[in-house]
Amino acid sequence: MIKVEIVGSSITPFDSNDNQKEKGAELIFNGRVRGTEHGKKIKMLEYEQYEEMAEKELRIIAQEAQNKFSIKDLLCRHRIGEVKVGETSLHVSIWSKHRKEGLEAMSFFIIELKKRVPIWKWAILENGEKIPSECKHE
Amino acid sequence: MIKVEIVGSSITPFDSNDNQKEKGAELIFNGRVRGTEHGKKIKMLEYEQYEEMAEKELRIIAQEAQNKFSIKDLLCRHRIGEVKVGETSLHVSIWSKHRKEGLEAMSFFIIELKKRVPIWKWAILENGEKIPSECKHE
Amino acid sequence: MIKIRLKCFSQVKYALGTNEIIFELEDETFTDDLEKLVRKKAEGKLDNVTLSTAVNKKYISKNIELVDGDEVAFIPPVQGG
Amino acid sequence: MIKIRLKCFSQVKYALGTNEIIFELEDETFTDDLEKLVRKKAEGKLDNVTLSTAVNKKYISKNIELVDGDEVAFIPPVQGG
Repeated sequence: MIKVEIVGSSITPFDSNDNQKEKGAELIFNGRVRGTEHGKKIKMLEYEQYEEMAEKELRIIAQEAQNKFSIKDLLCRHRIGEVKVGETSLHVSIWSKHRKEGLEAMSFFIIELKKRVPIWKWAILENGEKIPSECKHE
Repeated sequence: MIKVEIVGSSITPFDSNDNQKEKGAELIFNGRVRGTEHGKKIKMLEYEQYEEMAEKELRIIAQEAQNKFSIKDLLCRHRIGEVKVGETSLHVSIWSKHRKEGLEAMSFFIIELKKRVPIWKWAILENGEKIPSECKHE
Repeated sequence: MIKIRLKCFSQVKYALGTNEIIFELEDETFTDDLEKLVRKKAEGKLDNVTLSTAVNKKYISKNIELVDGDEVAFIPPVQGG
Repeated sequence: MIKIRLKCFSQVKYALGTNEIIFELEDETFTDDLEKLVRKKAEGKLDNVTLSTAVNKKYISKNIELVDGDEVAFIPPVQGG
């Protein structure tokens, strides 16, 4: 099963239960907002997406991961909008028979996500200013 | 922080909260008992340990993982005794700044665990018989 | 003439100061032509920014001719995760 | 004479039918000697089983001399996880 969702508020983790009794390995990744971006202290990040395209790209990558590593399920929630320091921006859960393919699929999925999914971070600085995260602000 | 525990009943997952706000990546592994062992249908597994040595080896490996991959925390609970099909036998939670070192540390930790930690599985078959899991039963 | 909707994100949005621009362009305008136009409009602010191209919400790797009604985005390095 | 406590796990336990055996051995008995003894006692049931050696709950990779009071385990392939 593949499920990808872009959500506008706190991410609820996926249910951690093996109903089929044959998916021996569950791997969960939670990516959280750290207190600094490129050395600058931040209050929060604001995630911007290219609507429809972001979810579509996520789904394409999830499908690629499933084909490549023969995992059973890949579930992903990515948050957009304002995300405070310490909160989860990305939650991925992968179910597979063995851990090896799960770890490889997780690595592949996140690397590709970071290359291709049209989502961007804006840093909200402690003084309230909002700048694109990579952009050196004059 | 390193924490390893061998537990005799259902595994409670570790708390999934970033109090320090600087550990951006949390990776969780749950290994569950599958319904078949070496092609035989089973009711449950019984995990046997070499008391004290199992926990000591787990701690050594966790320490190695921490030194090798500069992760922040490695928390591990391994269950012993009877574990029913679908239940978690191994729970590992790794916190790191970035996902890459977390994934590498998780892979390393589980590979070494499976090589070195003196824990064994006994298969409890559907007829109630109990045999060492790898042992071909005449 | 063709009408093209340009979607702006992240550094492109920051450089142009808007989410979206509607362009009226001559027939036989290609994606590369539009990119040049956008970079010029940004007055140097996108000079060091690599941009990928998406047409109608799909990455394209070639320089293609735009048709009336296309939605185009020049995508700065993405930052999901 | 030295007294050695042998701990038995998994296939060793299955082959010998017990958790633990106390051996009274001559001085200058080495781990390899004890392993031979254990394999003999198992009457062939451990012939295809690779065994690692732990003395006092620590893996050892050399053939060492046992001393009175040692706890020894011949560890079949482990199966944690």
